[in-house]
Amino acid sequence: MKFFLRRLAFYAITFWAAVTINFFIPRIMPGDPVRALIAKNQGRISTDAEAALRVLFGLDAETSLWQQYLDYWALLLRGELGISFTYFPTPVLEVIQQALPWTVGLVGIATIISFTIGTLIGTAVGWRRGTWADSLLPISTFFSSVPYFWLALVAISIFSVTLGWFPASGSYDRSLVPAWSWEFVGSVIYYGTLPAITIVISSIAGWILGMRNMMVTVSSEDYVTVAQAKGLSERTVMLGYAARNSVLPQVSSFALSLGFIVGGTLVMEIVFSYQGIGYFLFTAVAAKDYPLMQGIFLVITLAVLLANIAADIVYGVLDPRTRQEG
Amino acid sequence: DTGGGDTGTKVLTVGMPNGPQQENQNPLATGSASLSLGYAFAVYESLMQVNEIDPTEAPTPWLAESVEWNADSTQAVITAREGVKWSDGEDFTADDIAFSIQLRKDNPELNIDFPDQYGDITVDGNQVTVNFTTGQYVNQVKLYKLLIVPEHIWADEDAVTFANTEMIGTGPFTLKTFTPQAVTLEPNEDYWGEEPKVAELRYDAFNDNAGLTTALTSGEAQWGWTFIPDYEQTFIAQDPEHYAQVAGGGFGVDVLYLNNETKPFDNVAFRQALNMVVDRGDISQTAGYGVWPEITSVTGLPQPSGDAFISEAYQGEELSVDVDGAKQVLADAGYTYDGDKLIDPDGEPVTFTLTNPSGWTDYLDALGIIAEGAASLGAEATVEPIVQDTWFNDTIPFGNFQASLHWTDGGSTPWNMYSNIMDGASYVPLGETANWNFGRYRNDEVTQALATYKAAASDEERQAALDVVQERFVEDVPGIVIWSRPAVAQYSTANYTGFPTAEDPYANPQPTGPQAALILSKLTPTE
Amino acid sequence: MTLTNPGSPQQLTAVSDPVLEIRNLSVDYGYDDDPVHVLRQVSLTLGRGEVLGLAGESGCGKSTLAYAATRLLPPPGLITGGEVLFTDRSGVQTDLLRLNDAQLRASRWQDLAIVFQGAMNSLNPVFRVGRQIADGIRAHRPNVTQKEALERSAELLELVGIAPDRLRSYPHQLSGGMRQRVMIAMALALDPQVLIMDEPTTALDVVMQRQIVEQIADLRQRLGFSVIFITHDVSLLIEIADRIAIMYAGEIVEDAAALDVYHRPRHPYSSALLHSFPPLRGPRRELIGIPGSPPDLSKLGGGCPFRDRCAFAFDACSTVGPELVHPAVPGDDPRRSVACLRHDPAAVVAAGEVPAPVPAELSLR
Amino acid sequence: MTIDTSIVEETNELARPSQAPATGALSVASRRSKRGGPRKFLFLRNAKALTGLAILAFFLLIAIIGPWIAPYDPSARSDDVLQPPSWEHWFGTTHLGQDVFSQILVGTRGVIVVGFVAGIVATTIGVIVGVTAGYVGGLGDESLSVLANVFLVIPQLPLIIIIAGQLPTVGGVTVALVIAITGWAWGARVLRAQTLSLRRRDFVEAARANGERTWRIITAEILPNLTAIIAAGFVGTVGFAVLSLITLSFIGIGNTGEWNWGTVLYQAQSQLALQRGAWWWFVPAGLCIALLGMSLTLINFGIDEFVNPRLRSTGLNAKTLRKRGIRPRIGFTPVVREAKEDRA
Amino acid sequence: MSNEAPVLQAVELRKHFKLRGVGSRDVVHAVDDVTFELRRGHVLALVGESGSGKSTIARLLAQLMPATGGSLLLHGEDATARGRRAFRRYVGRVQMIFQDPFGSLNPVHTVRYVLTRSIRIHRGRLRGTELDDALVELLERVQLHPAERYIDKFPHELSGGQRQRVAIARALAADPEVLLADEPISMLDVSIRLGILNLLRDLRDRLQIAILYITHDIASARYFADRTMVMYAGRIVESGDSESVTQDPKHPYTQLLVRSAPDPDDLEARARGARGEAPSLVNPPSGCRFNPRCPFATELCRIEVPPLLSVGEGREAACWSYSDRADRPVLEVRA
Ligand SMILES: Nc1ncnc2c1ncn2[C@@H]1O[C@H](COP(=O)(O)OP(=O)(O)OP(=O)(O)O)[C@@H](O)[C@H]1O
Ligand SMILES: Nc1ncnc2c1ncn2[C@@H]1O[C@H](COP(=O)(O)OP(=O)(O)OP(=O)(O)O)[C@@H](O)[C@H]1O
Ligand SMILES: [Mg+2]
Ligand SMILES: [Mg+2]
Ligand code: NI
Repeated sequence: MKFFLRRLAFYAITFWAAVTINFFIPRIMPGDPVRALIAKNQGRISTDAEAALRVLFGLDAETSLWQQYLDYWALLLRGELGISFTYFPTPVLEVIQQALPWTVGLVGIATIISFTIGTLIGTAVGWRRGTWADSLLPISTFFSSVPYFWLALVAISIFSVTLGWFPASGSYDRSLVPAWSWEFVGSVIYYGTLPAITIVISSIAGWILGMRNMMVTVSSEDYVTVAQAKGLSERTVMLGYAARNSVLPQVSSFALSLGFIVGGTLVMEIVFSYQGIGYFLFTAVAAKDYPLMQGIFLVITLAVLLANIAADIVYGVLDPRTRQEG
Repeated sequence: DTGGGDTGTKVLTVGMPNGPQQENQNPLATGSASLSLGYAFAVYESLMQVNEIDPTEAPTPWLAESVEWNADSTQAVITAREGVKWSDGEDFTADDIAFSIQLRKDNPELNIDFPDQYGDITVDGNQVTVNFTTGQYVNQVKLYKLLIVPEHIWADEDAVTFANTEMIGTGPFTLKTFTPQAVTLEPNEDYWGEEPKVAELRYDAFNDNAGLTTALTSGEAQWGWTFIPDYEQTFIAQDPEHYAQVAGGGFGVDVLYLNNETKPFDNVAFRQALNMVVDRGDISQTAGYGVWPEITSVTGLPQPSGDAFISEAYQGEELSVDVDGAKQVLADAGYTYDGDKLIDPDGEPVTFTLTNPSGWTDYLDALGIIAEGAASLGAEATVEPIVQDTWFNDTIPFGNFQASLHWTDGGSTPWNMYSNIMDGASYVPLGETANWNFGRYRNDEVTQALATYKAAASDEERQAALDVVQERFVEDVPGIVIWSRPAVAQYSTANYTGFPTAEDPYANPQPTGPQAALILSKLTPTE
Repeated sequence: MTLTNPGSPQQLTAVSDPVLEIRNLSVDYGYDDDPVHVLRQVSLTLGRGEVLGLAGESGCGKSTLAYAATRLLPPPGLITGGEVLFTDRSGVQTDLLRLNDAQLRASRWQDLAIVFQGAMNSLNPVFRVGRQIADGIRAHRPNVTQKEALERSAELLELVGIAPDRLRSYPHQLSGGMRQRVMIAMALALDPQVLIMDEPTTALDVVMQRQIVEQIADLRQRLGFSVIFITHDVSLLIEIADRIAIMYAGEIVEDAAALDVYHRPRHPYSSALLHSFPPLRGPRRELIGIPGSPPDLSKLGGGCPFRDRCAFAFDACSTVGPELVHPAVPGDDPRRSVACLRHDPAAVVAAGEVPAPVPAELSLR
Repeated sequence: MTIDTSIVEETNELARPSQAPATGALSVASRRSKRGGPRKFLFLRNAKALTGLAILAFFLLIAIIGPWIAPYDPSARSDDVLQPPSWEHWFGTTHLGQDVFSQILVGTRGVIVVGFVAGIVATTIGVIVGVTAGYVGGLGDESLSVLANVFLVIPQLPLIIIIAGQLPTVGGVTVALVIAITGWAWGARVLRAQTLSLRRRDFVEAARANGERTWRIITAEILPNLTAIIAAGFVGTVGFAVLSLITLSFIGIGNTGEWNWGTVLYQAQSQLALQRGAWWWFVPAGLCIALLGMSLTLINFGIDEFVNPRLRSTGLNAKTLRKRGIRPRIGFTPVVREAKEDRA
Repeated sequence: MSNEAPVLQAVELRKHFKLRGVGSRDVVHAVDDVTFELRRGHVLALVGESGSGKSTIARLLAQLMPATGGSLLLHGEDATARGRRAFRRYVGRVQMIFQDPFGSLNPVHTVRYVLTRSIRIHRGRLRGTELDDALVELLERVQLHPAERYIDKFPHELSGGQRQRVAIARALAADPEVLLADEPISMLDVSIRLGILNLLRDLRDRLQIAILYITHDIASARYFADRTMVMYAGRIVESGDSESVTQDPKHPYTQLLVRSAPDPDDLEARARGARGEAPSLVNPPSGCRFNPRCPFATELCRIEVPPLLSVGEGREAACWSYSDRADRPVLEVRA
């Protein structure tokens, strides 16, 4: 119980810190959403519009930073995140609501696939080290070392443009209207395949490596040798003993890596014209759309925190030692 | 291969590189999906159609039968078209026009075109009288382009935040479905004009130019606008029979602002000399891939839109690269050489930096070519890409630069261009926030002439003022215009034809503007 | 229920029927072309029902011998030669080193179980101990249900004096002594004929060690398995083992009945080892220990590996490698053997060196 | 507190290898010593680490001499516009006729500088925070760990983008600092766990019992034992920084005026190199990054194996093992009866 | 035995460890009310099972951790060091040797570094030959000769015994009056152990150092120590001269301990049927802490903590059976 309270306190602190960082960074740095908007339209919005836009975005009033901070918290506690500049007058929450499922869906699934396959391969490679399987490592490292966007662009150029196997952009066939129909779901899967594959390819190496190293370490634990000495089947020893224990650190790094993953999805969404939260964050940064930027960052942080909580729980289930004190 | 009068069966897809959208179709709020993707212009219409390519052409009446201006352009009388219905069946009236303009007057947030300039707005039968607090000769077109919304829907809404998911308009299309990635429109059955022949219109959102380019080149999108490097190879060559890229007209140009108050550009001779060695053809071809047309007239006016405004004295006078001539100018002004190095009359070597935001590749490439020109004079120019925010907030308004590329407002006359570059009315000292005239050019004659142009009651008076401005522009070189920046669009005629072409430039070819209604009405299906 | 009084020749004969014979076992560490030869042609026989003690200083290869015999050496261990013959109750002999994986797996735990040094590390921390005992049973008796296996596990725990409700405990919830006992219970699950125990009590304090040792003696009495008991603690070995093999630098240097080793050591190393721990009772004697340190196994030349530390070394020791022979002390138990040139004049002569007599310290009666 | 329990296991994991250099290396070292190599260079015997170091050294060299050996000025235009690789232009040219090969050569420095500056700064912060937290314990530890964990949980790339997107000037070093500021936490956490386990080790207690000052215990007793982990953290951060820099450059945040591989890719992408078939403009920079990344990973493999002897490869490569009929496995020691030449 | 004044005295020393966790009021009673003294040229052995608090006592004496209660007297004066200088002065007189010679030497430093540091700390800035001489002298003192062979070696290049000698040399560099040896031989090989014990004995005799020898091997206590003190669960249960404590233990726990130790010379007299485990120190049993395992325990043992009672010349045992209380338990004389 105490353990959970401590964790909870930690999450609360992290949340507060994230909100605060999130609030101050854009404000202590230069940048102006109106000018950014004008820049984006290079000549197509007349400069006369500047004043109007300032009023529109509510940037005409002067309030102290501290007051803004308090207002921001007040807004947050009411569950509001303000109104986006770029998508004025859409509330930030709505933008996020619309974008989040796509990111979570695609990236979540890709990550889980990557984690699962990577962990399985890592298990096999770690178990059979000193064989040909070891040569998988440099190959997978190569793919994890190339920048993701590079991999994705090359993949698009080969599989979409040249071979035409997959669509080059979008998250579903644009002629369809989202609905729970086979057609639409199929289209979502079809459009998501290439992005998912590229994500898996570029992130799998980490899981393979981590798992492989843990397997090697755990395999030399006495209890694995004891399991062999007991004459258990190879499968039982490999999965039940070695992999079962090796996977524990993977679980905690899985949660921590979510931050990375969400960061990575941003690039994916840009490259594949995928509708998702990363792209909106990117747009928001470029457009100095503070409310949107903060809202998204907050949601991402929150998601990572939740994932960490989940990982804590999973870890607790997997490892009886954490439950020690009850 | 133009089809007859039948309605087509295929979807016409417009592509935009603005990313996924939010369901917000407010045609008045910057940032709404309908403005961002442009389908507001297929659903809502403007008062008059203006052909930006030929500003001399009289505007075509659209929702207004006519717009009459008084002599000093402070009052416009708009006559509403009869027999137009909103797509929900209600009649369109002059009240709607007055309401729509009043909305802008009442909500400064939405008043992008005439901030603080509206006077009284009154309705009399089918006529609306709009008064302005200042003369609007150069802004007439802005009034023509205002989108009109139905009073019976909007009266009860907060126009600023109204999401307008139903979209009741007068235009040729009505909203069918909205998804963040794509918006589909279908023809408006009760359209007042000729019923559009496009079976379905779809606006697709792509996350960036690369995505849109891929879509345009593959034919997935058939109409749109994005800067395609080497468009002839990358785009047109993919389907030369149907693919086309056309440029509209207008008066928008990109200009290299020279800081007239600091070295080396405080010396008019050096400004002139640099102007003589800038290879605009190379810039247009290399940095702009020929998308941005070369400026040839010494007056800096883009052609053909500017043809009618070039003063007598400069008719036919063309810019050309003349290194020797430039060196002569410099020599006459007391510049000397130390080896290859140009030394100014004060005895210092001439060096300067060319500044623009990093990431603005075409500008930076152009700066590179300008730097080469400077080098041919013996002046050492370095290109310095900086952060966009800095450029916006610090560099440009305060004049913290020696030379920097910037655009000018388009407008419907050359006034905006010249005013943006050299209007003494916009002059503020270095270190204070300038709104235009970033180069700090000051000449009372020019300031006066520009003011005269705006307020003049006759064309002759205006041309006379313009002559003065042009002369100073040519002689003093307050800035160096590098290319014009017309509205450009790519389209494919595989499914529908009738887009503006180079031969028949009847409208700005882009889908995102009030002209969309006009273009859509002209499209016919192939086969 | 006392320990059998070990060490008398009569008893040795009674257990002479071998259950495990290790012959010329050689083990290298390292797969490259420069391995360490950790065991060099080691032979050892374990009689049925016998407790064989294996002693020697740290790093001399005791564990290596035990694990090699069961093929449980971790990489880069490599068995480069020898045989490990196991004779089951019906007298059938198999060479464990020639079995394929499936056969070996089937034979493990049934014929030969092993208790590792550290009990904490030998139990999988994430499974309940009951499950860990049961899965060994079920791996070999496929038609035993999980429930039956758990019942059997409960029995086993009772056997080693732990309440059966501990089945549901995780290893970290047990004390060190309990874990070690769980390990022993687990090893006994399939009624193995040979139990190898690698320093089963080193981590425990004396009282707990005493309890465990008693337990083992008691169980052996009841179940009749043979034990190879590895420890540094010679005094402990003398107490519980029937026979003791002393190892030094990858070789067995002396192999004799426990009390023979204690009272009548024949190898200078055994003798020194027995004189380097202080007695708890009896006269306080001055102890000298063994000077020097054990040789580096990767740099062994020919000759006797103990020669540098040996008080009785003579010329031949640096050239002739001693083999296990019957000690040159008349009247010794015929089964005992020793690898010392003092006891093997024949080999010395054969190598062209001058033999030396057996000193008085090594010929006690 | 700390993020604990979820890490308890990890801490143990980390604690274990720490013993390795102390005791585990013993057998190895004594074995190896006859070949003359002192323990310090053991790390270099690792083939992976050696390969990685060689590649890294190559890039370092290029970073230093790149601008001098570049055949062209990377920004200079020429008339060979968008040419495929040829003898004049090994990696072809750009839309302005610039030499891609020169751009890559000149751009190496930017990448390396950012990587190393970020690595050094992040490692320094990580060492200070991690070691202090681990050694001091108590409230100081709690707050420092919370700080590190906050930075760990907050998504990094978005944070970098947000910060970098707001900075007034984004030179390479600024980017490096931003990356360092957001990226030190992982190293700090690992170091803290490690310090915690070192702190309980006898030699630290012994130094204390001998009257050593605290700063001396930290710098002379604890830090040297963390070298491998610090090095691993450093190498990891360098890799992360390089990838971040490239990604930032690619999405147009950061200074595109400074040549580095990211700006080369940015240019290539904004000029639609791939669509125009100009693969030579796009591919080399990507491969260089991959190669550099791989070299860093290989070095880290080496460090890992150094720190945790269990990860050390079992000797020869797979092929030779197969030839000898050895299949290294847990629980089934291979039996190889070869000609017993040297036994007798 | 001489009657010199004690060098270092522990008076009612007590150490309770707070359990981890905010707000937890549970403590580990690691050491309770321990009183003893160390004398010049004498060895005091501290024996007891694992976890009984032996190391804690050593650390308390070395002032590596603050005591919860009680006091430390050095030559009869309060020795509690406040501040760095006092601590340095203290460690110059009281030095500690750790159990694990593999762990107590930093693998990254050479012997020279280790010893130089110690000399610098305790003897000031020696330089050049002076320093070299001091180093050689130290190594000779622990019988590592020739010194040159060892001086530049790293710990991993030394055997366990050699390392422990270096650790001892480091302690000797301070010329201490008291040496706290916390299981100095338990991690060493049987054959090396004796060397270290003999070395310590030699130091005791030559330098007249007072030594606290901690071990769980009661036989080595008999061999090496003048006096032996037995601990059980944080308390001293018996003390006396080594020979009598090992040969004629008075406290039931000492008896169990002695009988449990393997002894090939006396195979018959082994303890039988010992059961139970050391008690939890968080909630130690009330009364005599050994009472749950003691076959003779009575109600009295369960309620009142037995004081140390004199049971012979210079001998004490904390067992009620040696009191003259009426309800005292009766120890059966062993067969
Ligand atoms: N992986 C390895 N590589 C090289 N040498 C090894 C390896 N593992 C063990 N050795 C060496 O093999 C020898 C025998 O080790 P082994 O563990 O069998 O000794 P032991 O007698 O059981 O020692 P202890 O009493 O300490 O358990 C030692 O010298 C050791 O250094
Ligand atoms: N830092 C600490 N925090 C909490 N409890 C501790 C701490 N150090 C020791 N203890 C506890 O105090 C008790 C005594 O420990 P100590 O190390 O003194 O025993 P010991 O007699 O030296 O044992 P061993 O023979 O195993 O070395 C043990 O129960 C131990 O768990
Ligand atoms: Mg062993
Ligand atoms: Mg201790
Ligand atoms: Ni050999």
